[in-house]
Amino acid sequence: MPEPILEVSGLTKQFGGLRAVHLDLTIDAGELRCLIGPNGAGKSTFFRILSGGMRPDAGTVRFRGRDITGWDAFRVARLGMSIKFQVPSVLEELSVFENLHVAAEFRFGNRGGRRRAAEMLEVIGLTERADHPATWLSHGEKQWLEVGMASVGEPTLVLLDEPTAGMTVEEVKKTVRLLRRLNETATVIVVEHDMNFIRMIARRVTVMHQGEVFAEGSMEEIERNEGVRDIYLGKGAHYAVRR
Amino acid sequence: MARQRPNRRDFLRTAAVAGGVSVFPAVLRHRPSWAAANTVPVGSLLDKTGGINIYGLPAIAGTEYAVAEINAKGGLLGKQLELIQYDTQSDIANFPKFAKKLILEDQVAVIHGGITSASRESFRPVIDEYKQLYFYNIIYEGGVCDKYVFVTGETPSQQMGPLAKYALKKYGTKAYTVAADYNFGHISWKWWDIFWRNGGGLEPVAGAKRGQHVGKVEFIPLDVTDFNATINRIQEAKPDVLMSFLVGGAHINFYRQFAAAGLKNKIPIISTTFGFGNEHIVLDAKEVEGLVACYPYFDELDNAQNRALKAGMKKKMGNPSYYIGDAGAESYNGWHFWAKGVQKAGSFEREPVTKALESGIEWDSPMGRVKMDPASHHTIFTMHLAAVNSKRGWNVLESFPNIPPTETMQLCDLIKNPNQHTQYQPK
Amino acid sequence: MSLDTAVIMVLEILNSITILVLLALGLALIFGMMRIVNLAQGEFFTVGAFTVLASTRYAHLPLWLGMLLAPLVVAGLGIAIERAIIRRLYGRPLDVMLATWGVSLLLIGLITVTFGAVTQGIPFALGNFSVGRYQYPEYRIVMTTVAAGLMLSVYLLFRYTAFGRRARATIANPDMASAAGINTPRMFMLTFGLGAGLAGAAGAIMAPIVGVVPTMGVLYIARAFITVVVGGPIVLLGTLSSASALGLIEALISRFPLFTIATAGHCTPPPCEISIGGSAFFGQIALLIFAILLLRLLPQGISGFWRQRQ
Amino acid sequence: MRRVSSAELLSALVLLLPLLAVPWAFKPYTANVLAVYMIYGLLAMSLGLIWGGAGIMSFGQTAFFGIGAYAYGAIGLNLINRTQQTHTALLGGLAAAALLAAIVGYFMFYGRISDVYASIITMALTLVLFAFAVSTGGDEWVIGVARLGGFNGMFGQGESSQNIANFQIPPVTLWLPGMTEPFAFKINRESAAGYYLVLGVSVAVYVLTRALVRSRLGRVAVAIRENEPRVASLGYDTRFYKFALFTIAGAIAGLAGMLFAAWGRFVNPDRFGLAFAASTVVYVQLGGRASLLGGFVGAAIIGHLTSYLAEVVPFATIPPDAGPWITFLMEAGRRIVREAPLLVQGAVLVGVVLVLKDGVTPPLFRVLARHRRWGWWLLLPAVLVYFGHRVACQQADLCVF
Repeated sequence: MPEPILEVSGLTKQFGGLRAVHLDLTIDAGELRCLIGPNGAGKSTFFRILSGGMRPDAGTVRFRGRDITGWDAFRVARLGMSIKFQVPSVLEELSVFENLHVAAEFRFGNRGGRRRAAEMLEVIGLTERADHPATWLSHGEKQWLEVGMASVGEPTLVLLDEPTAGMTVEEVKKTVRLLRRLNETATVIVVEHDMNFIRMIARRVTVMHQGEVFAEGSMEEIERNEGVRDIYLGKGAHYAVRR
Repeated sequence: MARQRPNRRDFLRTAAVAGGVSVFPAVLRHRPSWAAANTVPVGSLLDKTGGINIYGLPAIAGTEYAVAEINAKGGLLGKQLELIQYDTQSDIANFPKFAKKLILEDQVAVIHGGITSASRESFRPVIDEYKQLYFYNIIYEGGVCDKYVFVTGETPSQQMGPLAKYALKKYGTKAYTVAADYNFGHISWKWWDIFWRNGGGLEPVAGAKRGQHVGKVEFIPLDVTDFNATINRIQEAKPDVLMSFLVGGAHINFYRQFAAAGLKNKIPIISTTFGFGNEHIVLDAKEVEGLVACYPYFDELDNAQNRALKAGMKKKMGNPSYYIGDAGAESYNGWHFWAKGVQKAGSFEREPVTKALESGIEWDSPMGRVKMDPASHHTIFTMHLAAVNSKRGWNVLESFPNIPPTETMQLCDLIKNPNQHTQYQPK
Repeated sequence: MSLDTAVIMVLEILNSITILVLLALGLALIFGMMRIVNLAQGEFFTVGAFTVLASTRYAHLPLWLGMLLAPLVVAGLGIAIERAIIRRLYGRPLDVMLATWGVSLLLIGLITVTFGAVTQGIPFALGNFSVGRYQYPEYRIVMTTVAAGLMLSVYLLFRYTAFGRRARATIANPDMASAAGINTPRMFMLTFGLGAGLAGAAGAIMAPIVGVVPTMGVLYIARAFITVVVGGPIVLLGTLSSASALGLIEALISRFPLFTIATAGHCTPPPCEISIGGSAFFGQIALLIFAILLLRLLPQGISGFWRQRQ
Repeated sequence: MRRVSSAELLSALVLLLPLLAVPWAFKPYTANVLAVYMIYGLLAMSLGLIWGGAGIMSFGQTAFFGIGAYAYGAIGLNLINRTQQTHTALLGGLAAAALLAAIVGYFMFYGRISDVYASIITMALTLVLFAFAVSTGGDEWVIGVARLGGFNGMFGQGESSQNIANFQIPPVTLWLPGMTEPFAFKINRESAAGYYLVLGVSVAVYVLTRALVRSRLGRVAVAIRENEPRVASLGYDTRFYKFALFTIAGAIAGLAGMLFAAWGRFVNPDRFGLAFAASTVVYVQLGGRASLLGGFVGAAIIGHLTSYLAEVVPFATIPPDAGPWITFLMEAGRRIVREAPLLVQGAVLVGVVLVLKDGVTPPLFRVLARHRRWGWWLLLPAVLVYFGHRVACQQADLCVF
């Protein structure tokens, strides 16, 4: 019986009169969970609260058995949670290698960090671009670099916000391989719009709507769910079609 | 100093510890360049730019005029003066820097200049270190007693004696004091306290009324521009007379705000600094008319030397209403004092010139008769008490010949004790 | 404290507040709307004062005309600077700060080249009135009235005119506003001009009581910034509340000594002690320290704190 | 570990050899002035470290410079006659500057005050200190025998001596075991020890700071400059890194301040003033904040320029018979030159922001790196010949030209 690694209960965030997030959620260790929902469903806000970038108005977040509600981002990260932001936020002026080095150095020190960074370069396939400033990378390459940065510190939980946005089909396939590999050692939560991608990776899917958990289940169950189709798939079908 | 080095090991340790070479051979030659040439370099350090240039520009004009005049009359000892000026930009850090440049690089025969006491004190150590002849040509708080320094500006007792006597006779015994918050203001206040309580002298003056202070003396930083609270405190204290040691551009506002509060005709002002920065020209006559000050020089003085100076300066500046002012006249006098010393000594070297000046040089300047006091290196003036008139000028009320800088003279004797490089303050 | 002293005290506080409001209003507008720090604001103030000086002394215009002219001249200058320099730097707040600082130094230099570094005065005619033992200049009351008038006009401008509506839309969301057809670069330019004009007006009004000198802006700029930063994001409310709080502190500490510390110097007359409070210097220090403490407690400023509470 | 590249070695030689030769090659005034440029350069480098390094623009770096100078002066004046050394004063000055920086840094970064707010707070800090220092002219402002002296600057009080030099802030005086006479900070006809001390400290601090920038602290700081939330999400307590870097920069500024106090043997409130704060920013901006050397380059260029302008300000008078247009033009030209230091600083600030974002040092260095062969074969020999000749001429009268 797997342990729950993340328990969210009664988590609430209001913006003015609008309730952006109001949910309960449990993630088990080792899961690869997909979080979907239409625009404005509160997924990114939820991530920002989890990772310590934003304080909730009410509710608690427990991670690895500890109450981390309202913690600073760096403390959450030290406990083993890492995040890839929705907008690529690599360190533009630093080289690709330095980006990974900074990310790894925290856990493994200078020497160890160098070794891990070099290994990660292989994994994300950017070895040849190691000395280029991150700002020279293509959009897809930046996404991989970010996934690399999020996972090089050997976290126990990785949050990925739209890791395939703007990628070609080939690139998406490579990302799937990356995620599978990442999931061998860490629990992963992915927010995505791309249904093909989700079908490729997902075991369990949670649908968010207006800040709340609307449905939860396997991909087949979700696709069969009438309500989900109404709020999301119907409207979001063009995503699937377009790709 | 290329001292005998104890041994090689010691030297290496010293050098290593000190992070460099700590001894430096005295190979650099020191030979005044004017020993052979036809010109003699002389130096001047004045603020041509920045906030202090209201005093610097008149002093520069006086300096240039005096040097040109000396050169036009054939120079000194057959040599023309080569005036080297650096603009100290109202930044005190520039004074020691350019003083070093004048001494080490230009090897000047004399340095004139310095305006604020702060600037003078910043480079007086340089003067002393290199034993350089130096003239300080401006009103200041008194007490400098330095073998290498000559002062041609007036000091507190020269101004405060006449002012205190006049105010006690004319206005009353209760005084309130406002002063600029730096050493000039603080030391002036100390002297003023003595002069005022003694009725116009360093010792109690027989038969004179004794002054007293009301309220607490107020020291005002140089950048303060709003005097509302100060003016209200003055009103609370109800003095018979207000003594002002205010200095600089920002403080000019005091007089205007004082007049705006309707106090000009209620509380008369006396000052040792007003007019010196041409305050009476900046302000409107109706704001300060009747204010009384005491200086050795006013453009209004009527004598042959002053008429010549005024005509010459107006021509040089290309301005028929040019106002020379105390600062300009004292710079002019400073250069002429030095020239007379050089002529008497027959040399540009410091020691003979100092000796010549210590013989008590005396001459008729545009200010009237002035004399160098041998023991204190300060100047004995004819002082003039004057009130601001309605035409942005002065009416001379009374003149006092032969006024000595008593406070400095009583403490400083550079003939008897030549190794002094200090500044005395009232006890 | 007798009644007349109390009245004078209140007038002194009012005077401190007035000066802070005059200094900060234009700056707050620019900072609040454009999120840029304009370090040349002090020189806009100076140019305003010099406009009055030039128009009365050299062009022999009446004083009131010079004072009306000043905001227009400075607004024009502000617009020119916005177009020439600041426009190229939007999105780079630190660079705007540096560039405007450079503009500030250039303006000081150019004014000095034109008018000289000498302090000049603008005489004025108004009289004074008596409060018990005291006499107080009427002009300071005029200043307070004008400051209140300027605040009210800015309020009306933003509340009731088309310009105000567009400006508020631009503050709220520049992208949305430009999508809705508002010419946002033009709004920024006009706002900058307006903020500059307000500084020019302040300089013109204060010119008669302070000496007019090229470096006069430098004396005030720090206080203006502190007022704006403490005030926070809501322009008028923030400026008024922070000017009131800071002006009160400044006037009170300037007047009343709090306590003394004995030291080992040689003083005339003895004893040697440092009196904390009771001078203009401690008034300014108290203002700055109070501002820093307040910012530590309310990083968003006073009005930001109120906005959060709502 | 990276090896020192050929271009780096070349620039080090081209810079250091002349600097080492200066006291032998020129009159002492040159060494005096260069020492000040290096002191200002150290200050500018400390600003470059936090501005270029972590993106924190501190307007008030001069506050730490001034505090270092004042603390050194106060302790030195009190102890020099008793202990004949200034070791305590040096440690005290450094500690005071670092402590102030630590307090301000803690306050700002742990209070989440950043960007322009941090700039304004540091500016307010230096202005508070300026207002404070200016107002301490009274007799009551005294620490032991050290009078704060207000606008005049710090001096000592006492009855013991008739010589002003004894009331002045003492020069750096080091007396270590094994030395027969103390090391004294002097730059005059007899000794250039002070110059070599400043040079040595500058080089040492530069080397250490360079190592710091390449350490974890430096790397994380740069990362913070690029994207602070991202760095926090990697597990770094960004507040601490900013705090640490700010404190170190404050200590370096304090060190520069102590050297300044020892150089001029005085310190006054102008060191806290807005004008000095402005010129520090101008140094970094002109020299380039991406390079640690930038501060030194900027300080030397601006220092030399203002000094040059102060010296060549045309003191010449306008001939009275000149026509009105000639008079007008001459007068205008004279006034513009007179205000040139201010105009130059303003123009540099605006110009660099708009046109030359990286300052002058990185492009210079790029040129040198690209043409390093020319550097080795032409520039270096030229420098050697020129300075060799200067030394021979100055020391032994062997002047060829």
